[in-house]
Amino acid sequence: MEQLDLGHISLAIGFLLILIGFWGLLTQKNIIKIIVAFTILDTGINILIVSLGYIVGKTAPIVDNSVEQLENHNVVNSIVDPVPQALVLTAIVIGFGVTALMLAYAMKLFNAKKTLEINKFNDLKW
Amino acid sequence: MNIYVKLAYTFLGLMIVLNWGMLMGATMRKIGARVAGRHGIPFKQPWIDLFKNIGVRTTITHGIMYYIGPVFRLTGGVGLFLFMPAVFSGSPYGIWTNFSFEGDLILILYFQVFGMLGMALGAGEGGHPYAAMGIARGLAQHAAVELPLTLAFLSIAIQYDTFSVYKIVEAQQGGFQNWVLFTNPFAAAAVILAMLGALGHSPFNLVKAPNEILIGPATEYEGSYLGFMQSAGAIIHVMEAMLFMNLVFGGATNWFELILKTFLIYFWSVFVGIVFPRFKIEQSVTWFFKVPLLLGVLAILMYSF
Amino acid sequence: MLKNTLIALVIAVLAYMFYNVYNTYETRTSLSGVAEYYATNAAKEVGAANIVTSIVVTYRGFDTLGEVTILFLTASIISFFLKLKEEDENKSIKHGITSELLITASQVLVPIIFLFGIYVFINGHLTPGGGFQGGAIIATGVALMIMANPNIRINNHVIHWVESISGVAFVIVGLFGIVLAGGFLDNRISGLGEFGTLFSAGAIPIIYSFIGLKVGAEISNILNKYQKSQKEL
Amino acid sequence: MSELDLNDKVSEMLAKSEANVIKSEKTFIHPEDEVREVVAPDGSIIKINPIYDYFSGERPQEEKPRGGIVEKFLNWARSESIWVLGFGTGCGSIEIPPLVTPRFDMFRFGIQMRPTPRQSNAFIISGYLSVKTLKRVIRTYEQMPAPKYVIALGSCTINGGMYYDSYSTINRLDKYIPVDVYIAGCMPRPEALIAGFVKLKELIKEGKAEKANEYARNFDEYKANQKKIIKDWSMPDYNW
Amino acid sequence: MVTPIFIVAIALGVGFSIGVLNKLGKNFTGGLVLAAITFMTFISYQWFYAFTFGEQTPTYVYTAGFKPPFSINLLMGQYEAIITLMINSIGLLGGIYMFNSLKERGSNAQVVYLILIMALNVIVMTRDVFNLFVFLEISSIAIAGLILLEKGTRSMGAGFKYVLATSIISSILLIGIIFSYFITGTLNVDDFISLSISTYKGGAIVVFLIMIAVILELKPFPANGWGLDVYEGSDPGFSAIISGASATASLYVLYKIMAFAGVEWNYYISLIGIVTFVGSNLLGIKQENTRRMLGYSSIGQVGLLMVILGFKDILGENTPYIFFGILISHYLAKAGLFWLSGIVRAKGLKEWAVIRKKPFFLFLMGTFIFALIGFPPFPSFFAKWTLVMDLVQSGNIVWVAAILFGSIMEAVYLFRWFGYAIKEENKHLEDFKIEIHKIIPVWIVAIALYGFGYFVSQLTEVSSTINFIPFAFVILLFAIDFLPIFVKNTVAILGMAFYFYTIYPQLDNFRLIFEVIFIVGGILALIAGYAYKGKREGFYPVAILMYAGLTGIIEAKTTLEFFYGWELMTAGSYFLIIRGHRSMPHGLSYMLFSLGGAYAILAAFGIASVGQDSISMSIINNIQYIPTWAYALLIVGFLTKTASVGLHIWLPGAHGEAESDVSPMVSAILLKAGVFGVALTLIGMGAENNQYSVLAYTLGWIGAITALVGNLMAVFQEDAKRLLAYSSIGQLGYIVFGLAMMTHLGWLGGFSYVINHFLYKAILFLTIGAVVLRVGTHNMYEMGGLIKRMPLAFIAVLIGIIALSGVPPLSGFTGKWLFYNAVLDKGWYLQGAIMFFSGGIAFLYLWRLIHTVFLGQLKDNHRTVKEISIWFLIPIYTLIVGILVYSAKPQWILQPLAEIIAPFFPSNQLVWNGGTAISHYGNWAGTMVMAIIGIAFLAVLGVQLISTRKAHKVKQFDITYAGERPERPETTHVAYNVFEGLYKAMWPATIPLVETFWNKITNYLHDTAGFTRRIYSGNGQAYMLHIVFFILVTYLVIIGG
Repeated sequence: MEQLDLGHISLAIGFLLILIGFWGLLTQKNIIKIIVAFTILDTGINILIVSLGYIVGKTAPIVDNSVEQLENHNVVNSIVDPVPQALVLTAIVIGFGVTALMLAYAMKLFNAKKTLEINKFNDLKW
Repeated sequence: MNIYVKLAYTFLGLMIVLNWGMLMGATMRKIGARVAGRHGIPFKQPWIDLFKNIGVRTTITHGIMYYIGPVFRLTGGVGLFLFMPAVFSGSPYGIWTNFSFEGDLILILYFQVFGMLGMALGAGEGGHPYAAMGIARGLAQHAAVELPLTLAFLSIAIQYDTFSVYKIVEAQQGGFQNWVLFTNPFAAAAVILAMLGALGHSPFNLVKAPNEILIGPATEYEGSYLGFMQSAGAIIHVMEAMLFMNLVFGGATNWFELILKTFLIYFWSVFVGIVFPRFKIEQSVTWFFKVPLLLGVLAILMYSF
Repeated sequence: MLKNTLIALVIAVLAYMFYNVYNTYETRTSLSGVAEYYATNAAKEVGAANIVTSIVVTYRGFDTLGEVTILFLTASIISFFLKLKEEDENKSIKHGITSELLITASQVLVPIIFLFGIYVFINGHLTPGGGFQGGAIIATGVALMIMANPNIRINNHVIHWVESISGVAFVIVGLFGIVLAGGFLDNRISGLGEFGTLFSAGAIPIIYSFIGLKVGAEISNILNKYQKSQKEL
Repeated sequence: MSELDLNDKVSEMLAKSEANVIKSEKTFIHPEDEVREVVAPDGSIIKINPIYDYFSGERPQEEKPRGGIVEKFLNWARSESIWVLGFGTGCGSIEIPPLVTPRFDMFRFGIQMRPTPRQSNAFIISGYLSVKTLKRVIRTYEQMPAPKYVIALGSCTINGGMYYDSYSTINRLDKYIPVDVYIAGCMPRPEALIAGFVKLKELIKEGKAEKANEYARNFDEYKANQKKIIKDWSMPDYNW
Repeated sequence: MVTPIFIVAIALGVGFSIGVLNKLGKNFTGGLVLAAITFMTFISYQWFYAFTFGEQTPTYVYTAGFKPPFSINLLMGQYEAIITLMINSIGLLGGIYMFNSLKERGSNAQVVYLILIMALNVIVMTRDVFNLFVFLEISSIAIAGLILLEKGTRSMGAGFKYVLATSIISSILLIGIIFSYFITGTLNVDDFISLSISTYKGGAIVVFLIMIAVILELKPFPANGWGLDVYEGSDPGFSAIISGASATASLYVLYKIMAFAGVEWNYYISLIGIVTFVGSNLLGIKQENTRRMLGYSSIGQVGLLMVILGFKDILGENTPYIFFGILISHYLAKAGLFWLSGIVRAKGLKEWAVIRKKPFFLFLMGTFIFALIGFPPFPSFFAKWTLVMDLVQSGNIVWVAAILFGSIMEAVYLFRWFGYAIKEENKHLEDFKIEIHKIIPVWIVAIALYGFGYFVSQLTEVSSTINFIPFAFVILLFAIDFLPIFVKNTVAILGMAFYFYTIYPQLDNFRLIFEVIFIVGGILALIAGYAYKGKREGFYPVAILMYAGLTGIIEAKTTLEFFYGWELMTAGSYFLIIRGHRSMPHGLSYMLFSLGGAYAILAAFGIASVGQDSISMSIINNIQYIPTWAYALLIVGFLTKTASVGLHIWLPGAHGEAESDVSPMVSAILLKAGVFGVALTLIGMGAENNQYSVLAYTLGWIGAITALVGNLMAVFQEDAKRLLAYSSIGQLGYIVFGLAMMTHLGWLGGFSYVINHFLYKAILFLTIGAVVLRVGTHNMYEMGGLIKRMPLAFIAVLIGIIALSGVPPLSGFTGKWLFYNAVLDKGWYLQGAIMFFSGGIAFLYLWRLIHTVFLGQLKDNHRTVKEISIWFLIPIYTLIVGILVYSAKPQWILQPLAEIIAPFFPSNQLVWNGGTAISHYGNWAGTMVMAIIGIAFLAVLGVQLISTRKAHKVKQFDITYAGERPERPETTHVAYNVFEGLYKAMWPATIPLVETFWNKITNYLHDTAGFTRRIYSGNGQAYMLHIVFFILVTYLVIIGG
């Protein structure tokens, strides 16, 4: 880790969040907490995605004044990678969908057994 | 040889065997009586009994199988004689070799069962429980006896490289030192012990077991049937002895030798019988699985390696 | 205890694995691969100032269709999952009055929020933002409405109509791409317009508007369902 | 099944069986001799009448001696080969075993013991005969093949002896089965028994021991006598 | 050509618009959804058609009008066409099936279903990994939603676990994808391939992340608890979709990913696949819940398909054939079974007995199960055959062993289930309702299975040689199953006779012997069928199926044909056996042993084909690669059919409990198939070849011990048919022993036994079977005295037992005589003595058989039974004539036999002099012996007739009874535990060691399964832990520390 730049830092944070998410998924008994853990995990991944698109000292990939103000007016040399930004949008939406679904499940599960302990929902096993 | 002459000789031989069998039976009973200090039956008693039985006026039948059971039995005895070379005369087609050239030891061993099976079926149709019990015991014991006996016979067959009884007898000619008794002692020992079971005297007489299951398979038989069975018994006793004589004791070159040897063989079983009480079936079966079986296996192993 | 140790172990190994992944990262100094192409050509091929938007809506428009579908799916699943029986719907619990502040604020803010959302998705090809962001902003307005007045009955029909029409329109615009331009979801069905203006980038503003409406409707729908089924408790 | 059901069932079954029994005050019928209904494998119900179905019950026929030299020879053989059924009916049976000892040795007379009536031709009724035993004796006697001989041993078989007024013994044996030889005494010694055998042999040789035919000839009379005294008959008229 | 993008457009267009159109009613929306799926199916079908029958080349579809990698593109190639066609058709059928349950949940559910199918299509077609991720998520979410079609907490729990599990998996996938973009700068699969991504720095770990996520989607063992819960918890119609469509799509994704993952992954994929296949099938045996069991089976099958994918480089051009063969069978059959489970609505396996109330459903169920296990004529049979052949040829024998073991485990639970359905009590169960829209899909997949079976068999040159005529005849009989028994029987007999007539000239003499036994024996046994009343539904197709198999193995020119016939025969005989009253457990063990044997044979054929150009039957004469093992496998395989000791425990029950005319079929006839196989193997080994002497020696001992054990066990049976069954074991021991001697005399003896055993065992089983039909019990002690009622049957049994016991003069003695000569010749003395001893023991049970059944006391309720049916007497007495002829003129049969054997074992050890057989050791004149005995018998009989001419006929209680009289026949008949004394002496020999051994193995497997499946604790968190654990373990193994 000879050069600790923004990319590395955000990447490390992303992984850290992912680990925290995993830890939460594996240890928390409460379904809501599990969902929270999942969102943390999801966020971690999103941070990963964005940080992988980061290029030191470059600007947002919108071709407007901010780009044109750069020295050589070359879009290629002035913006960060736009693809991860597009991907992260999709990832966020998917994460939103899954979270919404999980919450719906949590509601119905709580209605069914009046509990949110995940280990109570083991009707199906073996 | 003309077939009619052959038949005549064979019939004559059969008669000799039948009468010798009855006489031998009487003699054995006489010996038993004398051992007990009695006078015993007259020698003519078996013949008198036979005539009396044939002269019985009322007979019953339980059905066709019951009826032909004794026929099977007697045919079994006669057939054994037919397939056995009786007196050795230097040729397989000799005067007293009967029809032994049509088959060999295996035929004799399997044909032994013919009479037994027929009798068992006949007695079975009689419907008497004791008959069935006797047969069950007899078959079980027979199976147990067969094992050491077969091992010994196989050993003898290996020794002489033949299954032909005639050839085995032939190979034993020229002095008692050539008998299997001396050339193949393990096989001989196995035969001598297993023979006790085959001849069916005490302690191996649980087929008939008088006074326990009446007299076993024959319980329902009377009159002529009984006469047939007596005759068959006489023949079969001689034939069993003759088989052992031929296989182990050098066969016989004349009728006198045959009579002497069969007598001694038969006497051996009577001798044991007088001394020992009756075995139960499981005792009998396990007895054959001990020493006789061991001897038989040794006799085989001698030739296996 | 055993389980906790196991989980600790698992997390440790996971961390080790991620560490190995992390090690593959090298600070980048320039664009590479497709990104370079996009940076070079997006503006003139697609005509959108916002390269991310051109990627989202056109180059990877198929993904976006999938995204919309996911929202739609989630909304559908939740609506049949949390569906109430007719009588339950009528027996809805009356919520108490929420704070005055909230009510007043919602009356003031909701139209502005809606307007802002619409602005965001209409200008998606020019500025940061777009259909999803705009839709999400609109849904925030709905959320505010629900919080301010929990007893509000949002018109399902309107939501469904908006959702359906915008969704179908998105697909149809995509299909126009096959007929009029290079392929499904190609934005060049009409002229690209002048770069950097509102009416530029071909179909992107149209598509993004539909997306924005649809996303807004769907998220509102989901919120509505949550709100309604909450009464069931 | 609850206890109540069980009781119902039992009483129902009892009622059924009572209905089936043919009411008769005079004769007692053994349960195994009652006519019974069984279900055949094909589902039909068949009636079994044990006495009729399981026993032949045919009347005995007289078997006339053929006469001539053959019959003489056979009679000689019969006389030299008397096979006695080993059935001790009364106290006299204790006198039979000594016969096989070296002291008396009946084998030398051609007399042997047989365990089954099928193979015997002589029957020693050894002393008093209770009515119960009589039933067995009759059955056994009838199962022996003809010609067959009966030796009545001791006074009891002649006139009841010391049991002449007993409620449970018979007085005269030959009312029930024909007797060839009586041996008087109470009890006769084995020597007397052997003497009786010798007498029997003489009779056989002379052709006078044809009591089996007499039994067949006077069958109805004998049966009437037997049935008069034996209440629980429960066997066919003639046991083959 | 409609471009595949319309699959997406139509689905989404319809889906989005339904929010408005739902005002028109749920039926309308449901119909619209089905119409959309139909259109999608049509699109994929026309592509499929173009690829298969036209010259179509793979076509890329570019979205947004830009070339990839700058935009997302879809590929429609041949495989994509097939897979999407599969997905869409199952989606269509499933949509029809679930029409009502979807409708009940409303238009939203219908839409979700439509989008699921669409998403699966895109997953298959897309060439962009991120797009793949998006649509995988769509499908996951849709599945998570549709799980809820089944109401109740159980399905909700399952759904939530599914969401949790897939969210972890997709997180891993997403990390992998984003890093793959980072290191390559592209997201396109084709670019990954061309750039060979794994060579980049960190490429290996990126590939690992993508790969492991895709593998996890396939629910690998043991990280698949969530998948099992989904299979069990969701609507059965939907389980079918998961199994048929979702798993298929995921498999294809795996295939796609494998293209850039690098070859080193192939091995690991196979490894994970095989662990999944074996593991989940092993756990399946413990299942009592149908759907969960099917779930285990589905996961197992997917594991097998992963193995195939992993071996695609080794299998080469056969890969698609194998892969699609197994995939299609699994896809159709599993869908069918899931749908059936939805129709029948039975949870526990035993409750499936209710299916019998509608027999046609039973047929469907059988079709699906046999297709799953890989029986002919289904595609999986050919695929499995090719798979094993190719794997063995490439030296992967351990893999073959594992695959076959897993297959047997699968057969265990599937056939147990099937057995319950056929045999379990069903009176108390409520009949199930039929909805027409649910039946149609099941029907269609069943027909498709048969169709594909034929189609697949015609695909390769080898399999197209298979003779389908007998099988067509089976179908014909099935079609006329509604006709009365008389017609069907006549058709069956005529058909067999005609077939025999047509193939008779093609056979050499060696095969002809067996063909005569199979077909002529079969006809005789079928004649007995006239005795039955009614329709006897289902009997004739399965009987002819067995004969079709038997004649198939006789005619076989290639090992494939042989194996095909072998499996047909196994299937047919299984159905025959299972028709008996209490035969369920025995049918199961029969099936399992048969399958085990069949797989051994399969493996051996594979080994035999190594280094050979063809798969002609003659290759087993010259095996080049580990020949001793190959022969050992072949022998073990065939010995399962001959029921040799160690592999015999299925036989007594199976034969004993079978129907009266089935017992002779399976005993006298079917067992000879095993003998035929053993004979072929031994011929292959060759007489002179000393390198196999250990094998032959072992086989000899096996034969001897089998003879002893079989006969000894027969002695202690109380059930007449079981007695005969054990006797069959013993007799087959004789045959195996004779063949194992590998000498002229030994083979002559063995073949003489083959013919004899056919004759007398057919007589005995037919007669005893007919008697059992009359008296209604198998227990010998409940019979007795039947000679009075059935004299003809008695005579038949008498002749049968005399022949069996080997007592002269009947034909059994032929075999015995030859044997002892052979024993002396070969020098196997001890074994010979054992054989003789077991022959002696045979008398015991034979006497017992005839005594306790026909002699002794007639029972009350049998006093009116009739003689056995004339339809049984005809074949019985035909066979008796055979025995008498054979006995009188043994040379008529033995001389031709000697000529047949001469090419293989050419020594003139037996010389015929007229009617006298002369060997080195002795001689035997069959005709003369018979004449002598006959004359002696008649003479003695004459004497007796004269001396007892006046015998009185008496009845059964006229016996001396110690002065008493018998009271009941039951108390007078000596029949129960007759050989008690012998038992006391010999009980150590009757300890069922073999049975205990197999029981121990079974228990061990069950315990293992029972213990292992406890990892599926039902806790969603535990499942997540499994997944993470699986990832990490695989990571440590593959990437390393």
